[in-house]
Amino acid sequence: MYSKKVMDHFTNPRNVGVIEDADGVGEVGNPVCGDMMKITIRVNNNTIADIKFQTLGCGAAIATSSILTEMAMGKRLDEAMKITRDAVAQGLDGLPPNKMHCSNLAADGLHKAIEDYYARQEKRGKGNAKK
Amino acid sequence: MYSKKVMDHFTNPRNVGVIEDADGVGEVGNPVCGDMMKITIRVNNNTIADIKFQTLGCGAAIATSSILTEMAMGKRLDEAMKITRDAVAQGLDGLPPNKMHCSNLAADGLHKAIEDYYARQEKRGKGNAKK
Amino acid sequence: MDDLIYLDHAATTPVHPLVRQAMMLYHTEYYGNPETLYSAGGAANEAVEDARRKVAALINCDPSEIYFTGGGTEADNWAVKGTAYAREKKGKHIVTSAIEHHAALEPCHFLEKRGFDVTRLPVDSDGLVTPDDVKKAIRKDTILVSIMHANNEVGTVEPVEEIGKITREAGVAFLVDAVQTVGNYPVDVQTMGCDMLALSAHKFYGPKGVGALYLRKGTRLVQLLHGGGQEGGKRAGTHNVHGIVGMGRAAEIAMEEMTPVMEQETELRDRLIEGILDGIPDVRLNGHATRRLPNNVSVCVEKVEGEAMLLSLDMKRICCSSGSACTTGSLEPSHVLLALGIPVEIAHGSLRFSLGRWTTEEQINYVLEVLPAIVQRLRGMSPVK
Amino acid sequence: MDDLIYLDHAATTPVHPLVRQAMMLYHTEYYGNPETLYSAGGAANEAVEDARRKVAALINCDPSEIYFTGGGTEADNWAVKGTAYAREKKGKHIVTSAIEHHAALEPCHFLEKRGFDVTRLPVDSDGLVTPDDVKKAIRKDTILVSIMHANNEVGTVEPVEEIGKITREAGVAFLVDAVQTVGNYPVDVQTMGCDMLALSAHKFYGPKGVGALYLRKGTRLVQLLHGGGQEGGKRAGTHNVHGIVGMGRAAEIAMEEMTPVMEQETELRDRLIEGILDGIPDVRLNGHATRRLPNNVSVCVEKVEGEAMLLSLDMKRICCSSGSACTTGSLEPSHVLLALGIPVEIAHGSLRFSLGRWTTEEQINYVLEVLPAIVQRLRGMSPVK
Ligand SMILES: Cc1ncc(COP(=O)(O)O)c(C=O)c1O
Ligand SMILES: Cc1ncc(COP(=O)(O)O)c(C=O)c1O
Repeated sequence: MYSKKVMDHFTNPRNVGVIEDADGVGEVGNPVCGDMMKITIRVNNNTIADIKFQTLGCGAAIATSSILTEMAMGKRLDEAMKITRDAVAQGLDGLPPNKMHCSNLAADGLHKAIEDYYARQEKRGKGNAKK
Repeated sequence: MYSKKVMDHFTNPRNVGVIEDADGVGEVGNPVCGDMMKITIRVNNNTIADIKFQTLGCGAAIATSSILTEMAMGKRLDEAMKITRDAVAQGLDGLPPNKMHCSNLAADGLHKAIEDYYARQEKRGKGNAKK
Repeated sequence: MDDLIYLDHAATTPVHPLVRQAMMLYHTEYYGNPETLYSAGGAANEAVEDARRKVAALINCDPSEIYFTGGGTEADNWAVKGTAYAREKKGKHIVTSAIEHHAALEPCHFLEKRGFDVTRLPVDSDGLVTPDDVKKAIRKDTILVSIMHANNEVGTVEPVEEIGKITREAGVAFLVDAVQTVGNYPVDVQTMGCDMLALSAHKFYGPKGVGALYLRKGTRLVQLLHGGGQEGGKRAGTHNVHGIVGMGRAAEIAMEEMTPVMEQETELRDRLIEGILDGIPDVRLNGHATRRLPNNVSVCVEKVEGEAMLLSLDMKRICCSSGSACTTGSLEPSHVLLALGIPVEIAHGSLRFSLGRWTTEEQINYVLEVLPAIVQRLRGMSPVK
Repeated sequence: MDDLIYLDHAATTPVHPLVRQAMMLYHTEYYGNPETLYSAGGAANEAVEDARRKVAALINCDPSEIYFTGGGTEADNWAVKGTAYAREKKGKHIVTSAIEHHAALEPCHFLEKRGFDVTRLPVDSDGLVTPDDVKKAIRKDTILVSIMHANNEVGTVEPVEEIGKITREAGVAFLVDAVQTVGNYPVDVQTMGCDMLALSAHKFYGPKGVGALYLRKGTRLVQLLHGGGQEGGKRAGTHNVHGIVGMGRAAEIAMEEMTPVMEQETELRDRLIEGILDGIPDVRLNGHATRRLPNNVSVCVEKVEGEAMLLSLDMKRICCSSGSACTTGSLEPSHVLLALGIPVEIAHGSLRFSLGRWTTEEQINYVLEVLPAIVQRLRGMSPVK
């Protein structure tokens, strides 16, 4: 039912873990809906220098998280914001129709992490302004 | 679906035909209902000395007609009148449930032939009485 | 049964050896449930989808429009009742013909007892439905027209293409019971313009107990079998994997070989018809002379009862069937024969020979050899001369 | 698939080689239609009746009370809808439980939308229906009680005998969905006091696509499949002869070997349960500890998603199943797990191993060897600690 690529990413997920003192953190889902994901990013020069994920979820959720980190790694933030649900699914050579929500989750997690980064920057900026 | 005995009587029906100048004739059924039977009997000393049948009908109708003639042959008329639908079916080692009406027909035909004989006797008796 | 002369293919066909071979592994090797996730189920799932593509190809539709069922009867019941429930708000009127198979007629009867209104169109003496009758019968509250592709008893092929045009114009769902034709005679749901089409594997050398409903994309239908989410949530029940595989293989073989098989059947059919009509007095052909299934020979032999002929033929190792009341234990002969206007007393003497892909000229010659004597013997025993 | 560790027998079983052998001839030799008169059909007919006797013996009823269907789903649908239509003049209330299989629940849902009233009884945390709840739920207008014999997900065996006493006293029809038990666990329709009982061949080493409904003599039921006069006019459709033959043979084998198979399964089941509970932290057993199917091991592994475990097990050639939402693509995990009061987030991590007659100790040991590492790996990837 899953493509080879999905199974590869499920079996050998890339970039599992948490970046300590990350520049941005995105958490999506919750245990009640069965899927939960935490994305942490390190940003350098508006570029994703490092990215890690943790996922509680089905095979597709794990595989989409994994490939998402690959796709985002090294991308400029504005480009990374454009990674869509469909792009993630395509990166895995497709997903079964009833699993499309999982790829949604991964993209959402990344976008949240980037937004978190921007929010922190803004705060820091404001902090600076006050000084 | 049919017993061996039914198939035997269907394949080699006994006493097929018409007795010329019969003492009693019984006709039952009609072509519209699919089964038709004609029984002719010769009576000697209140006993069925000869009996023949003609049947248009299914395998069961032919077999019941045939065995009926065997069962009736040589019987006293009052005994022959007692040949029932069940007796005919039993004589054939049973009939499928939906074929029981066929054995009914055969017994009816015989009874009609005997009644016909009695009716003729009565007529003749009356005729004699008139003389 | 090698010496058997099997001429009852309209009732059921033997399973093609290649079909049997294709099914073999699905009992003991690929037995997984196709709905499961793991790879053992995957093989079964792929096999089901492969079969779906083959069946779809045979009737010229998209694989997603094929729903597997437990046979032709289920497909017919589902289509009739499912349409009724899906559209009852629009209306409760159904148009069908007097010569449909019971599998399509009886669901209408069931609905009739529950407040639906059913028009049963008459047929002409050849067994043809008149398209104009369909047009006239359609009312504002008509929701379904159900007409068979070819009749199973008398073999007449109905003008479903013309009827399809009428139903499309009227916006009424159109069900074609093609159980007799699929795999034996060309079926194209596009030219028919039908919304639903029922088929059954055991009529074209597939296994018994498996069939399908073609359901045109977008056609609304309430489920008949509710439960698990199989068949896109439309037909519940664990897939009959080996049966479906067999049906797929049978469809594939039919695609490849239908034309030569039909040609051969037609030739033998005409030989048998002519031989019977020439060799036995007072016999008439039932159904249309030319618009008929290539494998159907249906006759009425006057002043003989059908079952008695069947039995006699059986003793000669010839299998065929009859619409005589006495074959079913009912009082009336087949509703189809009566709808053609055949008098009851003659309908009792009906015989149907339905040929198949392995029917030979020798077999037909043998039937022509023994049948006249059988008829003669039975007529000789009859009080009706 | 020889190296496969198949632990999903509750979903479907492989066909027993002896069953396969018994069916062999019915595709190509005795292919006749059992409803036909001639002797070729006779062999098929005898085979069907022989199978009917064997199935009847397995559940202790008269052969005339067995009606063959296209599977368990059809049997359930027929029983529920057929009873509703047969008794709707008496009332429109149905009592069932919250943990029935969809094949029995969904027909109730269908009826609900059509004016019937359905009470879904809760179960306790072990999955048991309380007979007293049934008693209290029965009203003047109750026409049907539908309770399964054993639950397919958590394995709990319901007190159907006590419920049968209640329904008899109340004069309400009682349907038992025994699809999981027949052939695997003793079933006696007399002690159950049920009026209908649904079974399915592919759950006890018979073929897919064939099942049966037991219908106690005198129980009124409207047809689900209308058409030809098969099955005493109660279930139309050409008989799935080979499937029915296979089901009969499977019933016969079950009769003979059920006791030792159950004993072996129970032992391995308990070994597996203990091994999992001992070897993996934060795991709970679902269903009743002792009143459970001899082959059912259902657990919830906290903080892991079920499908991810299935996939990982599949890569180790172990087949099992899960009630996780993600196995079906739905949003909610299995209605059964939720009805037992298991929190949603825990229900997502359910796993069901269902053992079979050929399950070995080595296989169980292997599962116990690989499962803890799988759980550990997945937990290691989770943001929830
Ligand atoms: C025209 C027609 N429709 C429906 C059916 C029913 O199909 P099945 O026997 O597969 O249920 C048949 C054959 O029996 C048929 O000939
Ligand atoms: C309890 C129960 N009822 C009904 C069914 C449906 O049976 P089938 O798959 O044969 O239609 C199943 C199995 O799928 C089941 O486990």
